[in-house]
Amino acid sequence: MGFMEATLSQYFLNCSSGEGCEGMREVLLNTGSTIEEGRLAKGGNKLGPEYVEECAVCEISHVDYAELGFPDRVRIWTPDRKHSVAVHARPARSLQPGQIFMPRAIWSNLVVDPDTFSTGSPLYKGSPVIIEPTQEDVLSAAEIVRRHYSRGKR
Amino acid sequence: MMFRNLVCPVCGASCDDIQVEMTAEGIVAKNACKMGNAKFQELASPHRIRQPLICQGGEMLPSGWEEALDRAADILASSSRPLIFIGSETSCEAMEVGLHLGEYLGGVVDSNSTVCHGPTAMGIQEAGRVGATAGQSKNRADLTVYWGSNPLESMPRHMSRYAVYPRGYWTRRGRFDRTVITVDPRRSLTAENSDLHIQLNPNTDFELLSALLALLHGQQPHPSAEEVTGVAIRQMEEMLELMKGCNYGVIYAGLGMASSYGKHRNAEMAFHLVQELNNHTKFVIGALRGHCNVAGFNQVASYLYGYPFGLDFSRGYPRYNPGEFTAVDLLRERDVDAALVVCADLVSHFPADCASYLGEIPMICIDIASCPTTMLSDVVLPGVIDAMECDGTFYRLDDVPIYFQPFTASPFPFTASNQHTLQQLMERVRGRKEAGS
Amino acid sequence: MSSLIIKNGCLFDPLNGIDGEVKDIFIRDGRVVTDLSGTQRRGAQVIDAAKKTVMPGGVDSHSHVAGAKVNAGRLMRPEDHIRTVRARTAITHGGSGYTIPSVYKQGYDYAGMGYTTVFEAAMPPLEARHTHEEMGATPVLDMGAYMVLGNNWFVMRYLKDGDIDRTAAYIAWMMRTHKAYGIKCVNPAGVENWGWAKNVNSLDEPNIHFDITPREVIRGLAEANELLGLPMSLHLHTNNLGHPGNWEITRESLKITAGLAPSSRAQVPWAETRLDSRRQQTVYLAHAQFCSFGGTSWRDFQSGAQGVIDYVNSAEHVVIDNGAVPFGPATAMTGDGPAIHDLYMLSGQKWSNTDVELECGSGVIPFVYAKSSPISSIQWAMGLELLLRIKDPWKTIMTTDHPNGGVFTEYPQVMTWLMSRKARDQTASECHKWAYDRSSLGEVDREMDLFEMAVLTRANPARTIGISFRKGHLGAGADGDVTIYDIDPSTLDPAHHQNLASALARPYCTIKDGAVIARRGEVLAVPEGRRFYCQPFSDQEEEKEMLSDLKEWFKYYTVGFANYPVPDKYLKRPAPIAVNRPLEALARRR
Amino acid sequence: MTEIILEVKGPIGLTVEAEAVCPHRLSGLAPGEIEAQLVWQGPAQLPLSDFFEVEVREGEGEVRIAIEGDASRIKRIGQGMRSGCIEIDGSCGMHLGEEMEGGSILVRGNAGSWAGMEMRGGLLEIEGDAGDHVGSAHRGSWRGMSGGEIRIGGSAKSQLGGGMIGGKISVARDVQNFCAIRQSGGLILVHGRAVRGVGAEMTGGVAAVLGGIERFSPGFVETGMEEDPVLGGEKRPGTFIRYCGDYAISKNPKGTLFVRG
Repeated sequence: MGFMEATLSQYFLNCSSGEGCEGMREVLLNTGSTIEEGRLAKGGNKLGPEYVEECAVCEISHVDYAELGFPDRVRIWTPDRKHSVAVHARPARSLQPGQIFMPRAIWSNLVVDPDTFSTGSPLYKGSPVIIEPTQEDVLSAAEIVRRHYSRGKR
Repeated sequence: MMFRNLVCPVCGASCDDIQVEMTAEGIVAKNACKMGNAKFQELASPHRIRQPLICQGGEMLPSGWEEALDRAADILASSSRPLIFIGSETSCEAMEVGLHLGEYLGGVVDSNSTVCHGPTAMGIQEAGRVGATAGQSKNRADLTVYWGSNPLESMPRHMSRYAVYPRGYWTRRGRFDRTVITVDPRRSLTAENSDLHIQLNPNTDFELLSALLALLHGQQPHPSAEEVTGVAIRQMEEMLELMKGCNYGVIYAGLGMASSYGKHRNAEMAFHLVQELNNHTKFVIGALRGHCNVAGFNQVASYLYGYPFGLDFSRGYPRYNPGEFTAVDLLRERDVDAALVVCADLVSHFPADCASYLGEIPMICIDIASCPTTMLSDVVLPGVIDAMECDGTFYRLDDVPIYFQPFTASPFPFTASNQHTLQQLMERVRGRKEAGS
Repeated sequence: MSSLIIKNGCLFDPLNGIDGEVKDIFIRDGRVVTDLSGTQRRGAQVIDAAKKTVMPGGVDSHSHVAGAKVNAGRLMRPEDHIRTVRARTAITHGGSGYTIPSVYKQGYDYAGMGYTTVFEAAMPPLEARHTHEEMGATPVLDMGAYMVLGNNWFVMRYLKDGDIDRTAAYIAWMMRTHKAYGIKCVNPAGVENWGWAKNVNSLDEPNIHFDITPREVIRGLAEANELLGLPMSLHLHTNNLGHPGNWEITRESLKITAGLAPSSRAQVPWAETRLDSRRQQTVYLAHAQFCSFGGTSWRDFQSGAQGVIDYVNSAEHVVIDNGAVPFGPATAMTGDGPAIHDLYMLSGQKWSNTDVELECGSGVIPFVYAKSSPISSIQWAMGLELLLRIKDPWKTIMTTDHPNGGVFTEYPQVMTWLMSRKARDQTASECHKWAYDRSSLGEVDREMDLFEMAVLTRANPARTIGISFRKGHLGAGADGDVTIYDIDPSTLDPAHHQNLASALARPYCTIKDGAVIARRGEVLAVPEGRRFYCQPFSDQEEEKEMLSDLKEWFKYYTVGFANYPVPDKYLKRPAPIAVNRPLEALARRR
Repeated sequence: MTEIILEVKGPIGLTVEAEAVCPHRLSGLAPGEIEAQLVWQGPAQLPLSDFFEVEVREGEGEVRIAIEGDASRIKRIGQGMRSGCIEIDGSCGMHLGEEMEGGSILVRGNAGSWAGMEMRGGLLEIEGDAGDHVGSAHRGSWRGMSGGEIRIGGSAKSQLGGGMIGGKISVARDVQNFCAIRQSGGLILVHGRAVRGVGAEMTGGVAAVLGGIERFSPGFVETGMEEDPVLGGEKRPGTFIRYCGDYAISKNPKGTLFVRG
């Protein structure tokens, strides 16, 4: 059972300023479908390289992107630092500072908060996360499964 | 050969005007959008799962149908509390069998609906919902509000078939007869194509809706509402005037409302707002449902057992309590011991703690293409594509049932449909249970 | 080949004029027969019904049990489901729900109570597939559904032009297409206005755009109904439903079909009855209680049943069902969207609504009829007043308009009130005093007998909707559907009303198609129910022209013409009724 | 007093539902009969002794149940409780004291969601933290807790007191979201802070948040200041602002919300 952590409300409420320590920012993660993600998923192409290019992506507001130092890739962390994922970074005009967007796919879901507030539905929209620039490679969906999810089996 | 009036098995629009031509070069699907087209191509795609797979020594190996079914039945029959998760791109007929299987085993049956518009359904349970079939907005609506939804990317034909562009009976000039408002923290493609974009702060839908309702009830909202939502009171008033002043208004709510912080309380407030607007003009609200039959599970589960999703059968009668009997919570809390996943890629679409628990328990999946979930399964049964290879029923985004017919048959000699696969599995599970008791 | 003999029971079979005679009933292969051969007798199952009451299986001619709005109610009311559950058994499924039970529970509950035939009172054409799916999933019961047509664009358009033939052609096609049983007319002309959040309030007020009045719709649909010769008459839910003072518009609405000749041309074999088992009426008024409000506001609210009762007593073309209010939780659900909006304004409860493009609409709202409420108490009195003071039982049917006035599982209680003055007085003493003060119920001494109950719950619902060719009686050829109650008519004392209510609630056994399916409420078998629907045919030329109009206007739908019909596969056990077979299609009237 | 000591045997796999663990259900039973009481684990009904060591100390009068060990995967303890008392040494699972009518429950650790749902009487005390929906109405219902008292020593999550019509809830520390949602009667007292949605859809009753609200519900209107108001029978020192709401749900709401000025 996950109990309220003292800092939790702070994530929800105070992230719009995009504050954080050097090179690392607390932001709100918005996930959603994109037409290309849809096209690839419906076409059964989830294990191919095109899917990685389209979905292992984080869109960042111009302001935050500049302050992060125009990174090629970023690593997104859950607030408790339990899970993280490296994805391609892209600046986007559609976003306000303090918000990031990732297509709904295995990369984004790795860092979505699993608490459902007793609704059954996790925070796919507005999940608090931490973002930092990274040099690490972006993994494919299959590599994510092998590295993160195969502990119990295989 | 040309097939007409086909139903697209992808998003909640459940378009029923698809034309398919099978040519020597391949499949041409007319009227379908990008996503729909991709799915129609799936019929002949190289990554289609064409035979059952069984995990042996850490590797997925091809197996015979009987062997795979036996293994799947063993897993289910020996489990104490299985989770049966039914995706929403399969038929109501398959869902019914899945529910029966869950009831028989005393397990839990859930569907995509939980993680999709589950909170919207919960909002309906708190407030009720004033809605209409999509043709009402097509023929009458002069105001369309996309709230937390981005149909241009998630439901590409929504605007042209139902809500914005069609020339309806009282909306003969199509787009020119309508005002479009988008409420979204992101300046999405849909927002760019709207007359008014209310760019609220993320996770503030509840406050914005409450403020609109307070204004509608003649009270100025608490002054903090402006800062919290990032929307000026003046802009709220402008929006409310548009809503009160239209002849027929419709809100199409997306996951931006249902999935963000506030969840079902957001939906509940939106339903209240629409109810109260009906004292001023005609107003309705509907959800933009992500999959062609995500509404179907809500309907089938409600009429068969009384609840729209997240049904627990451990006591022989259905029980319902999101947060307790819903898939994400059960997996996060490690409260099931086997999983049957039908046409849904849970490993990709659930948070990490849930996905990794699926890697620890025995899992069976039915799917048409390889994906992270098939990679972690113990048994993979090939899926049949509804509306292309078999007939059945979908419930569209507005809960209108659509009967679909195939233009080709199941490519497998061993099963005619996902319904058929589940029936065979059910028989085998029953055989084991009855032999054991 | 199975045979069943029910021996020595006291039979109440009104359509055969049998009032409590001790008689044996023989059923062979699911149908009633006059006798069995020696061999058949030897192989027959025998039920000893000595000192028991035997009636045909119950027939519910108006209930909301299947389809989009019923399910909207289920979906929106988990609080209705949590504490009322039914666990699965080796042969039955589990279920939940009190006022809006899930379909399995619903089927078992009806069967356990002695009912074998139930008709869904409102099926929107566009959502007919949904209604059929739910009926298909309902165990045991033989069912059918009435199609909602009172605000249908095509109907309103043709009727505005005065074109009854084309209206009939459209209806015939629609009934075949959607596998509907009868025609339901809900708040004629008003629900279309609800598309703009408005209503109509008088019989002669034309609605927006279509410019047609409720009077024109009622008259037109009734004429088309008789022109086609449907087994059932027009089923009417009047305008202004649920408004104080609406009894007057109800009376005026009933007058509209006076003078029309009932004509039923169903091509079916008729089981033998002593009385004429064909319907006599040209209008069947739904849930009269909700249409008989007196007063001018909730403050001076009173029963307005007198005006309706007087009219029905004087008229030969009307049958009503009452829509009784047995107190307790209910879920109001109706095709009358604006009526439910009015309830929302009154109660502030959670409220759902669905308008259906080009056709109709519906609303759903939770409701509680409390004994402490003056209005609820008057409604309780009115529901009984209507049945007790309309003299001829063949003009009345007992319902609760499930789940609007109350739940169908309260039928035994309603029957008890009808049969026992003491039971009524007892309840009147527990509820608000307006029940007797503002209705005439307190002055009524009539206590209905078992024969009359059999009229109100079997014979007359079956006759009114034209299913009496096989249901609602036990003449030779009828379906072998029988209810045996643990009631000895010779010792029945209506003053002991609690015993009576429990005997009616849990019959000794329920028999369907000659097989015992329930005993004292426990379900013993779950046969697949039949689906009754009509296949009327109209003039082929008219139909052709109608279809070209239809296709032209189909562009306003969001479902393609090809995907509009209900496919055969939704009916597991279809029982179509041909009306005007194609070769004998109607001659043009003019 | 009869004491029944239930010691949790060890780690529990699938969660257990144990409404049998309730004084009036165990009252008068011999130790063997208590051990044989059935609890649910998934669809299986298993004897209590599969999960607990049972010790009974016979006495007169009311029954006291003491639970020792980690009961955080055990649900429905004290459901429908009428009398007697339950003391839980550690934490417990969901639905603790749901629909309780009388008696008292004390949890020294944390309690899962739905504690005291639709409670009608008695005392429910949680020394640690509580989950969602404490003292609230069932899904879809607008009538939550109607009587009795809930005291939380730590923090509570969301929807605390949803649909509350009577009784009292106090929280020593913080609450998350939608505390006092749809409250129509009774008193909710939060000594710490609340995040959001306090008093949403409130039509009556009193809610007070002494530590401040991070995000105010827009439908509340200031109606005055009060010095040292008496809330829950106790004087609360300081200047408080009184609000009326929720105007989002009604034109004429009667809900009162106190926030320290």
